Amino acid sequence: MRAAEQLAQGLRMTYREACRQAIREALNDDPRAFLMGEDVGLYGGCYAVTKGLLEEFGPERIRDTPLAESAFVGAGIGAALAGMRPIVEIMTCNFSLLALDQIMNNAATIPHMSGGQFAVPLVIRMATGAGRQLAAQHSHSLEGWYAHIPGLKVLAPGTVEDARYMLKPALADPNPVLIFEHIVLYNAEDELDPAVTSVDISSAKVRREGRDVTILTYGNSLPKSLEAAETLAGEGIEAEVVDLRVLRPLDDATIFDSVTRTRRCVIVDEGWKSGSISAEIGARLVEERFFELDAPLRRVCSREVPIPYAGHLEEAALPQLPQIVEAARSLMGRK
Amino acid sequence: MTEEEVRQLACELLSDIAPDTDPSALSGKEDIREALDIDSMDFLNFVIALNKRTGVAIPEEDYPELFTMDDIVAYVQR
Amino acid sequence: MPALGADMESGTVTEWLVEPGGEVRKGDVVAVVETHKGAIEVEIFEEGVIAELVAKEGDEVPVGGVLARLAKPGEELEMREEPEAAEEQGATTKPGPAEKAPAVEEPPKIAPPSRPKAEPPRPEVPAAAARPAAETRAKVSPAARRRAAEIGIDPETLEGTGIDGSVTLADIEAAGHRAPAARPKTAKGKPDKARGSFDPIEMRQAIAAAMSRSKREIPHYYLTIIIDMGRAQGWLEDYNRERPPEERLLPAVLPLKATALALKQVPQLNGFWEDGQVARADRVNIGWAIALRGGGLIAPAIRDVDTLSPSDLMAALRDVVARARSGGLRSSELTDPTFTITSLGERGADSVIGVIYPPQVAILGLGRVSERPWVANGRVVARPLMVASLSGDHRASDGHTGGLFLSALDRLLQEPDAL
Amino acid sequence: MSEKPHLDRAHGQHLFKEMLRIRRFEARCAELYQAQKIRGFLHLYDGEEAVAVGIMQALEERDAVVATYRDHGHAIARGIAMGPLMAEMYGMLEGCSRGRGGSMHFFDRSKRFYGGNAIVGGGLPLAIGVALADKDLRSGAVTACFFGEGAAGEGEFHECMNLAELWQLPVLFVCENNLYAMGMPLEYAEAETDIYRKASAYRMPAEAIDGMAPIAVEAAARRAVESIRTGNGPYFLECRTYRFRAHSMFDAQLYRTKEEVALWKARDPLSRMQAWLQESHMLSSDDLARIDGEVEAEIDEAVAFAEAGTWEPVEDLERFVLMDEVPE
Repeated sequence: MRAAEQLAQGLRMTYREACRQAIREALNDDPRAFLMGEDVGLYGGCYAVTKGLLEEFGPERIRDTPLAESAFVGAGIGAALAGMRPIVEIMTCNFSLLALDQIMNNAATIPHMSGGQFAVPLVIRMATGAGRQLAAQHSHSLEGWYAHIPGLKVLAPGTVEDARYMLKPALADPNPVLIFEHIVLYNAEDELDPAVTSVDISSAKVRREGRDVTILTYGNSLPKSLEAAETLAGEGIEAEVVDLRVLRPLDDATIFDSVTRTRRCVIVDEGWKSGSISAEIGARLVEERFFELDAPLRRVCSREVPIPYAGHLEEAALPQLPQIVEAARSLMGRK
Repeated sequence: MTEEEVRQLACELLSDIAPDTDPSALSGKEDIREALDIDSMDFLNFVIALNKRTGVAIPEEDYPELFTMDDIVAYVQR
Repeated sequence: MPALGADMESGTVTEWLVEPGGEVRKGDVVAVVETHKGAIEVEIFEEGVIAELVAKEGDEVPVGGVLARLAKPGEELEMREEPEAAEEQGATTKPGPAEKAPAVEEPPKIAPPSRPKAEPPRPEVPAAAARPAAETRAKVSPAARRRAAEIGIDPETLEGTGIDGSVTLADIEAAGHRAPAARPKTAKGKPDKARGSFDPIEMRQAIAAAMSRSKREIPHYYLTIIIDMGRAQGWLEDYNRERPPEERLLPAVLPLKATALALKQVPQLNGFWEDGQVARADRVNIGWAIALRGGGLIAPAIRDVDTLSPSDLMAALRDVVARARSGGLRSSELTDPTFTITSLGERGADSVIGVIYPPQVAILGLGRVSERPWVANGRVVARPLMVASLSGDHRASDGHTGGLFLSALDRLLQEPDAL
Repeated sequence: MSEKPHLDRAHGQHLFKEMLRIRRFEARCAELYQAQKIRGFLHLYDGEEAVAVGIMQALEERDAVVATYRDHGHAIARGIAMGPLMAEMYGMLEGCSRGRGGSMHFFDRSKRFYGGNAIVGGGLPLAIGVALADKDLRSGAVTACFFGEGAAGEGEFHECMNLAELWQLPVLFVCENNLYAMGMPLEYAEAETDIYRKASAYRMPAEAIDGMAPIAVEAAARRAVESIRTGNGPYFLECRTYRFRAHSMFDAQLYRTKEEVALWKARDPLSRMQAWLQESHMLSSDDLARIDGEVEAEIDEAVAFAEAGTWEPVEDLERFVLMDEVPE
């Protein structure tokens, strides 16, 4: 089928369109659901994800907020406490720090602190990652930070399919779920498998099978890792690419299973190395699967700098194909 | 030396060479090399020891006359 | 724990011949280790002072495991013992096991008695300098280490193909295929055998492993020659006739010496197959296969055979055979052979075609000498004949080379005076 | 509902008794704290009782409450039974938060009591969210959001004032202005010390009232709630009050003088209410003895309830970190 026909049949779409369709579906399915955030309505979304939804659903359900992350994220938490199913959009995860108090001290704690009397069925969507030369205050990957916090679920859709189908189970979840949409992926286009109508938000997914080395990754590092696996295959190295998808709670079973088979592991994470989700995974592997390892762990992460503006510097700061290939290759004892 | 003395001496020497065997159980006509699984080095050591203990000169060409216990007794008593 | 053979995995320390503080010199025998080939004396290849006996008597230590720590000459000791205990040993110089080791000449010189008792030794060099063990630990992946333990291979003896030369699971599996002698872990306790004895089952397994590896890995070729031993025998009879039994030579001495000289002429057969090529040995150390009563075989080296006179060679042969039987072999004697001779002796078979002991590249099999018809100058005569068979590693040499060796051997044995 | 409190004998005694319940409950808490039955932080409401009691008179069952870490008074006045509150102080499973919240984090779903919040200003976004839901769900409920004057220094305060007015949310902001944010005097912290004027700037109805007078608070609260329920958006009450005790149990009170405390104690809502009731012949000495006895008995019972409590099994430690379902 040609791309144009697929588009016409609604099978082929961008990640952005997938996010939009997911929101549309959520709002249609549940009258308690509404979206709020900065510029989600009139403007159509900073990354145009919510374009057209205001006209479709009206200002009560596509609620533009002032630039007040703490207030509107907290309001989302309060609304969830009081029976609504809010979807809160934070323009980029850098801005989420202004709402960190609400996310951490309220959303993540109240169910436990109230002894289970209250749940916070809330979804917070935010854009993450670098690659568009947006400089240091719009380019960071903070999902690993949030994955530190008990009481939250943290998702990172790396495919159009996940972008399309993760919102629904996230909204159905009784817990606060954070979805990190990678800004570079918004333009990614793929054909949806018509047989797939839902995904789970509890498991990682093997995107490519291989026997020699496991590449654990998520988000925009997923396409890079798949490309690396292709390159490696040309050298006779069969890399297994595991899309983590869920950064909290981590799907230890899938991770451990893959690494137990390949016994070698490269973790590709756009976050910084220090205190990162890649560090967490590495520690778990060493704690739980030490004796399965046949080589040291390797991590390909962002350089430990604020992501710079200049294109060549930004590129140098991020995990790239050659480093992923080299990391995997080195574990095979090849130069 | 009496026959018995020679026999006892031979058993003692062979026991030193092949400690895990029991030469006293040998019949007079058995080839000691086969019965005790001793090789040329062992046999040479036996000859050396026998020569020292009995004073009997044992030229090399006489080695075949020492292959059984009866032979040994006869050779030493000669 | 030294690796005394391709098939050795571990050894049990049965006796220490040195004490902490004892000075050692290269070649000193420092310990006796029980292996499946019997008790072996462990030599030391460096000079220094024993800093610590890491393995205790009765400990089973895998090959590559640390037996003792050695402080280099001039290096301040980092004693693990209590200072008092060390001083006591130094001060009293009681006749300890160290004195049994012939090469340990001096009583321990550490911890002079003048030092106050309570004062611990003051390191004059950074303590780290005396602790090389951590740096020398081989890189073995966790998975490889576990698998190695399962199948009983010492991973630190292997050459790794992984990152930074680390030993990987694949390396272990490959080694496991090479050496299936991997002993199943049984409930068997420590060996309770006296020194000098050996476990026939273990030895059988070790021979099985080495020979299986040889037959699997080494493409053998075989050459045979019949040698007229008349002149050699005649020379030997003359030599022995005038001598008391203890000075007499065994018939084996002459072919042994002749083989060494032939190897000097055809050095391609004297050495090892390593990393895909022949590493020629610069000495001729001939492993002499010694059958042990009760079964089993061991082939310790007689060193520099080419340089020894027949009488010296006889003494060396007598010594090594005696020690092989009593369990007093030194570790290096098992690893030193550059070539092996197997001879079934006068009561054996007419010929023996040997299996090469890896990583050596050839073995000579000598049949018994017996009178048989022989054609000389167009007439059939009775002559004492011996079938000499060469097994060669075809990776390392070709039949032509082997032929040159056998004819050299024949030629040398026709001139016993020159041996 | 009338915005004027109907001040008959029963209601007068009710206001007095509610304040006395809080006062005596906390006095017992302080005692138990020193006996180490209660641990952690203990922030007492002593002196501020008129605020909670007055505000709660205007609330209905459907309404919601978001409180601060100084939440004993709010919880008691909201009608949460003392037993679970005291058990919570003890850290018992039978506590209103299973012993996981303690003094600062009382929760009660049945009373729509969304917790004592220990982040200054942290409850405000939550409260406007609850109000937003109530608005969207057309429940007609009002959310009463308590906070101290210290919260006015937080950015969240301003975000929430703005959002509440902007979206016309049914929320009653109750600023308990006791003049000190911990030890920080109001005039050292705020350029504008009339807090209600900050709210006014966001165009919502806002007033300052005497927080030491339960009847005045109740009257203002009824006014405010009436306004909110009729759809006029949020309402802001700055209740000027004073805490007689230290900020928490371990506080040398270097930031204020004994004279100042004495001055405010002369305006103690309890003794003034008692005197006024007695003067007005609405409280006899028999009534006083009866109320006193009832309150003491209730507290004794609460302590006994807490003492008889059980520890939550450690195996349940990770329960409710993630919820299996949304409680209905």
